[in-house]
Amino acid sequence: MDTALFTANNVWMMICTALVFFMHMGFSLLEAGLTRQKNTVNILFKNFFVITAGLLLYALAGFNLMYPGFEEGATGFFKFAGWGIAPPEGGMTAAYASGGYTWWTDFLFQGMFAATAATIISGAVAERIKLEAFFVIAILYVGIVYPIVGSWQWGGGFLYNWGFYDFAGSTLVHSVGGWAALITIYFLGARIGKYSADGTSNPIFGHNMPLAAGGVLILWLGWFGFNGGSVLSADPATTSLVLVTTSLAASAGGIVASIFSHILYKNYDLTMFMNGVLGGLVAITAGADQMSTGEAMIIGAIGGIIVVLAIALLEKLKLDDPVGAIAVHLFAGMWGTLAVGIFGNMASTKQFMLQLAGVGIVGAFCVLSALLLVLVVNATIGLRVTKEQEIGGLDDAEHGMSAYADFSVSKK
Amino acid sequence: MDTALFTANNVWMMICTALVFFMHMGFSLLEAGLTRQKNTVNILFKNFFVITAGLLLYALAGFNLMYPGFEEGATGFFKFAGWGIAPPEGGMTAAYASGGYTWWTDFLFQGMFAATAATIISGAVAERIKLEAFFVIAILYVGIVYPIVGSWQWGGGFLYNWGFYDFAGSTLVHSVGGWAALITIYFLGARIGKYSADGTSNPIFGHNMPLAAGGVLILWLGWFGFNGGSVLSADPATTSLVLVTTSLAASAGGIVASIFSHILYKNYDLTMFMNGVLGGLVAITAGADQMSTGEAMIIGAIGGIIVVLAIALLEKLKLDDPVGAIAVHLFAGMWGTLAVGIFGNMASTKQFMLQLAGVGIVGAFCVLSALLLVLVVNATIGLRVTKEQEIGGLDDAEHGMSAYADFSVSKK
Amino acid sequence: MDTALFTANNVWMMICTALVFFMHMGFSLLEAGLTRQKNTVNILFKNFFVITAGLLLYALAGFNLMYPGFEEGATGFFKFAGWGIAPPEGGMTAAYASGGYTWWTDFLFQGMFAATAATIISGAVAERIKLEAFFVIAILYVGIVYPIVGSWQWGGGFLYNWGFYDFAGSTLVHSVGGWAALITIYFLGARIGKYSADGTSNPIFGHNMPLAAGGVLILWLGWFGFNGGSVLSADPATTSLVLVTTSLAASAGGIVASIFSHILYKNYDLTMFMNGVLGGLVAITAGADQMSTGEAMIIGAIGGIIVVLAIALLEKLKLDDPVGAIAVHLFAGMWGTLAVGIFGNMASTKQFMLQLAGVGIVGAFCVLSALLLVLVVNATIGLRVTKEQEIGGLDDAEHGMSAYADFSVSKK
Amino acid sequence: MKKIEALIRKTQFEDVKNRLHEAGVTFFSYWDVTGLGNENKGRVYRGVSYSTSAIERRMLSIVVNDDFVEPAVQAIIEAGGTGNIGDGKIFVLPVEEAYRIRTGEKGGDTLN
Amino acid sequence: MKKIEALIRKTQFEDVKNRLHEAGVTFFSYWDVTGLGNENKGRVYRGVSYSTSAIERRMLSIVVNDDFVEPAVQAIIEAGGTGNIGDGKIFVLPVEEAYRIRTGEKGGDTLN
Amino acid sequence: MKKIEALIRKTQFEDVKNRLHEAGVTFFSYWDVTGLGNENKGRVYRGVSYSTSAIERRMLSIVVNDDFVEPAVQAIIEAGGTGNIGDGKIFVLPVEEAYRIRTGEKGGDTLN
Ligand SMILES: Nc1ncnc2c1ncn2[C@@H]1O[C@H](COP(=O)(O)OP(=O)(O)O)[C@@H](O)[C@H]1O
Ligand SMILES: Nc1ncnc2c1ncn2[C@@H]1O[C@H](COP(=O)(O)OP(=O)(O)O)[C@@H](O)[C@H]1O
Ligand SMILES: Nc1ncnc2c1ncn2[C@@H]1O[C@H](COP(=O)(O)OP(=O)(O)O)[C@@H](O)[C@H]1O
Repeated sequence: MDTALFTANNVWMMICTALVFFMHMGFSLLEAGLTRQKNTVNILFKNFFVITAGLLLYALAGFNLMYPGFEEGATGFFKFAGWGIAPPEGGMTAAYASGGYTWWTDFLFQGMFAATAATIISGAVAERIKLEAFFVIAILYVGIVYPIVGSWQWGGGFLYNWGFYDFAGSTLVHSVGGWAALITIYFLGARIGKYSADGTSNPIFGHNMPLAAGGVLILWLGWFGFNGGSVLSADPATTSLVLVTTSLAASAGGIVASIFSHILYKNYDLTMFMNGVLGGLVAITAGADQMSTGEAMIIGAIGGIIVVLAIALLEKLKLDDPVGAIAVHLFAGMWGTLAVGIFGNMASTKQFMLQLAGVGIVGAFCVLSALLLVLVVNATIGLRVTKEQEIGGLDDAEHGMSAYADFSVSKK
Repeated sequence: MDTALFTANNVWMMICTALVFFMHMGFSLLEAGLTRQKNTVNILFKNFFVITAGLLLYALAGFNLMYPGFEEGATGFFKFAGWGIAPPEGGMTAAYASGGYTWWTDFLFQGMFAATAATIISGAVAERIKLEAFFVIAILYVGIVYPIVGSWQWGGGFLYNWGFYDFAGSTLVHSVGGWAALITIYFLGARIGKYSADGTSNPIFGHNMPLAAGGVLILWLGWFGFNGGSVLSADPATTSLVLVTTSLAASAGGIVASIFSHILYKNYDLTMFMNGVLGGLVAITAGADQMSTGEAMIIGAIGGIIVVLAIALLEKLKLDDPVGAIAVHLFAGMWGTLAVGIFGNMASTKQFMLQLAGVGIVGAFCVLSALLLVLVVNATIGLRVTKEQEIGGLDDAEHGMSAYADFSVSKK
Repeated sequence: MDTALFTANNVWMMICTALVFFMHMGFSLLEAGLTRQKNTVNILFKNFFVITAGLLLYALAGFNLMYPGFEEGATGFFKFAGWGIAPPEGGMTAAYASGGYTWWTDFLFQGMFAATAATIISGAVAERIKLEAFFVIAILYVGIVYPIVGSWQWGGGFLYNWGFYDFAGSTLVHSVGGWAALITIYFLGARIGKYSADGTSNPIFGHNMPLAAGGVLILWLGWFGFNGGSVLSADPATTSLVLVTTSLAASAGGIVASIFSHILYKNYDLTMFMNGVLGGLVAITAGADQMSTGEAMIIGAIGGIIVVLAIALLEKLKLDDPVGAIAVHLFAGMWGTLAVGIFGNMASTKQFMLQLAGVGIVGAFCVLSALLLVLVVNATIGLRVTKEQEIGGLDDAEHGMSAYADFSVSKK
Repeated sequence: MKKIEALIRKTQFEDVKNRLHEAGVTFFSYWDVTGLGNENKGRVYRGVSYSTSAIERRMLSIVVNDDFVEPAVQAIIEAGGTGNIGDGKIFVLPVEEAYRIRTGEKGGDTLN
Repeated sequence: MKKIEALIRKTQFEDVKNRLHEAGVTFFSYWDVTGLGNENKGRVYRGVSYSTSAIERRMLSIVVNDDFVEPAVQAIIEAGGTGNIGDGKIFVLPVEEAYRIRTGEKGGDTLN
Repeated sequence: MKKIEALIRKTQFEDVKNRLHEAGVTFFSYWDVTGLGNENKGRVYRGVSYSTSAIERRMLSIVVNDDFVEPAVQAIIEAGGTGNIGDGKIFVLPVEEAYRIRTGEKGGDTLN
């Protein structure tokens, strides 16, 4: 391959890497905006931790756990290529990845992905988890569970060999994060005041909608890199198709979720619009390169509806997810993965069963791992802050800071 | 053309598409920041609607209305290539657009542009328009009026054949949005409290300057894609020139507007600085590829002055535009279009007359369309919320939400 | 060189330019977030001034002062290629810069860098400098001092000829800004209330942590362009390595600073985490293309520690830097420059001495220039606002505005 | 001297302020508070329906000489009322002394 | 009629509100204030250690008829106390008159 | 017992607080309010000139035993005055009872 094409491909992949990095800002703002002011510093701190520790861990072990290079047709569940990272022979040449990118780009792109899974947990457990408990869960989950699951498909493992398809990670990234979030909040319990003694739900309002809305728009932008980079080259036809399906699914998800929630609840709820956009994005992620525009819109639209319903379902089950992370990443993620068997170029009953199997196996593994992790943390460090700390706010309890210490509002 | 160049071009165009998408975040923050807190959710909701519905509409009909492919020398005002979108034969090859981009990229880049026109309206009508009325106006204007006007020039229609020049849309995007904004606020009337019974103007303060400032910086960034992508390839000489003229015009517009408004009003008004930057950007948009650096600075500087004066003029005429959208997009847009006949490579009396004709014809068509649209909406749904809703705020009235529900400010 | 490679290179460089531009948003948000609400408009205004005036000045004279083209082996300290900018013969062809970029891209990339130096000053002097005094200092420093220093290395001057190495500007950009910041705050004095009569330090809280945190994440994103673009082409191996070392240094800097400050002060201080990330970024900047991943992490980690210690040191010396700009840009910048002689491909005693010499010479020149500038400004316009203006806030005193004029917080 | 504490709808503030000015009361302080009263709104947030009796109100604190009490109260009632539940309350409290910080003088004369 | 001014911990607000409701006091206004008192916290910010006696509190303003004073005060003491320094204070002030803005009526009947 | 309500410039707050401390008054609550008074500033916003009499102020609420009234008022007048129009006001109101929430005790002893 000629240097020019290799360079153009690598430029695209580096930009996509930057965009996926930027998603961490999107997550930070979204989570901070949808939660209460007294926990804002805590949420930002967790997000800074996730991206920095996530990258370091991925350099230390994650990458070599995820891309260990299973042999052709290998059946193992686990392989480790060694600590640390060092480029292989020829890793900087067009020979490395059919000219799509260099080995360094590969590492960094994948490293930015890894941290995402932890961020999903961060949103769901917000406002009551102990900081140290979160550190441990995030480190082990991102450092071990995520790469192992990833290796089964993207590392050329057994899921890949079976023919499971997950383009950019509806299951491998979003559901993986979503399952851990679900398990953790089950053991963590709801925030004080979320459910009254008589069983009724109470709303707990986010403190800053412009932050949250900005976060969603940044996430959409970041998805250009998340899905666009998953083409693993700058191939004009595929990358541009992927951006189109991604954007149309996001649009359909948002519009449909807002209409659907308006029908159900008779108000134009901005947070449902935002969650719908994210639901559409997560849903299209598994098959972004396989769909026509019409199919992308349908998948996104159903993603939007699923998010609205899942939020209601979790509410009924008294599973308290302050930012809707589980509805968006787990439910829409599963839907998107299955949709690859229903719509698009790969649609077939066989493919659907494969997708179902993939969703099931990954789900089972994640649930078990998360269970183990959460129970151990709960038994040792403890998962949850004290009642006093929670009511007083984590910013005060864990950081001795206030997010808006100098803010005042008397007029003019 | 070789694949590598095609790929590099398409990468650039996809990035520009992403940047134009990002402008919607810029608009959202700018509009939210410059208006009152009680209408924040409403403004964000409208912006989410504009970008999502805009893209879906553009897929449904807009693109085929705008790029219908007029025959060589055709004189029609209107042509429609059919519902939905499906790539033409060879749309993904270098043959499609001289290797500049694929057909999918083309669609998405143009689709991101389309939504912009509606956002311009959104800012001007903020704080008192009925949500449903805005939906209808935005849908019809973006779905029909914008693409028809666009087809006259960028679709190879009669303006193009005459020799009218509008590089990236000072007229075709910004003025088109600006005219509709002007007509709509004329019928909508000023916000309660903006003008006293005795005819004096009162200031109505925006609620969040960092949001607004961040919005402007994001818009500037987005303009790299707006103008840079309008080259329709990554041609090094032209794209890099365009980024330089764009940035210098923005700088000159901002500096000059802030100095000029300091001379007039004796204070360093940040909002004037911000509007000046935007005025410079809008002004250079029509001729960004035709100007020297000196000319770009002059065009931007005059754009900045025009914005300051136009804001004062509209204030005098009691046309209440909360964010200065009309001053920026309509006035600076007209100036920029005319400037192509005065400065740069194309300057000539003939060109000036052509530019004038284009501005006039587009203006007339937009005014008439907007008039029709607004009058029909006014007579049916009604344009404006009730006095009570307006005073209580649209967030409460239309969304039952508050943008900062959990915010509090007691110290430490 | 073939057009395709030239185009791909130039695309990368334009994107990097856009990212460096975006850093100005990062700086704006960071500085605004870490200072008090009553000075928010003022800080945003200064940042708008810096980027707009900075670009115009760079077009007027800076570029030609920085890249005057010293003759092979020339020993001059100063050369000027003339007012204004106009592309040289062949400036738009692959011949100009070995196909890395066009002359226009060159100008704009460098222009975005130039404004950075002034922004560093802006943060340190926040909350008490006179607006006009800042204008003058920023204009002369960015228009003259920064380009002259730059010419010694990047313009092919004597430092370059000696073999001094500063990949992307730990010294040439960050320390240059940092020295001026240091000198200015020395003469400016601390903010009222920062130090009590009995010599104790008092904390002055920032007013908006989400803004500050968002600013840091944007800066990290921007650094992809700052360091990535300093490769001066899209060479896959080097650019991707640079992004990896940059990100790992940022991660290590953040994590280590937060742990270190937790050890010292027993709290998880978000602002230390953020400053640590920035310290890591500044530190790796001088040798981002010369380090292995392990070395990058070490350099970043030490950068994080240095930032925490430098903040404490300045506090002891009663040098009041509201945002930690000097700790980050000057101290971590010097460390990063020296680290090129200690770690990585170039490490050697000789190189270390060269690095030391470079740091020293640049430091001496910057200190002297800043001294001259600050003393003249102090003697003429005066550096500092009145006590009344400072207590009442610069927004009111200099702009007659409030950043959150319409904000209110009663519930629901 | 009396202190008038009026809890009004934020939306009526401009009208009340103007009517007070007409009644000769141009000096007072105000801030925003949350009120629990008879007014009640049904709402839905993210699918959770709830009803809130917590409403945003503006508190006016006006210290006046005795002969201004009646006109001030009337002004507030006239301009502050919409006829709907939740219009708010006015309370009158005794004040024993008033001082003007600028001059240090005290008594009823300081109230303007 | 009396005005009860209670300065409580924000964290006790929900409990106090509920206990007041049980005591028949459902109408009042509140806002957030900063309190200087006995409570004191040691803190570090960017390496600077400091101690603050400025604590965030919620101020409740409750105007009641005389027979409600005792139950309301007891309710607040019971629900607002944690036993730690900094629980806050309750003050009782005389009120001379009360008006309902909606109807213009005055007297103790307006207080509900 | 008396309640002192002082409306001061926010910029004088630190001085007032310190002077009150010297006068032995270390417990009080404060919040920010908007004041309409004699002070008036001319302003321009986006080219619209306007004048505002609405100024940001800080409200101090201090309940003290009778013998502390005089020193407290003097402290505020001394530290709160700049000599310019708009320095603010101090009002003294009667207080009938005070309780300490933590202990439930009442009377003047609770005021410190
Ligand atoms: N007893 C009270 N003490 C303090 N504030 C009160 C009291 N009663 C009412 N308020 C305030 O007045 C507001 C309006 O009262 P509400 O009872 O809702 O309306 P209405 O007076 O029209 O019946 C409440 O939201 C609250 O802020
Ligand atoms: N004399 C006072 N006047 C006004 N507010 C007071 C007074 N004394 C205490 N407060 C308020 O009560 C709060 C709690 O008082 P504090 O003395 O800290 O606790 P405790 O009552 O448990 O000894 C203070 O933060 C302050 O807001
Ligand atoms: N009668 C009043 N009732 C309540 N607050 C008042 C009253 N008079 C003045 N104030 C408050 O005091 C502040 C300063 O008063 P002002 O009349 O401007 O200054 P000065 O006392 O120096 O003449 C006002 O902004 C307002 O907050």
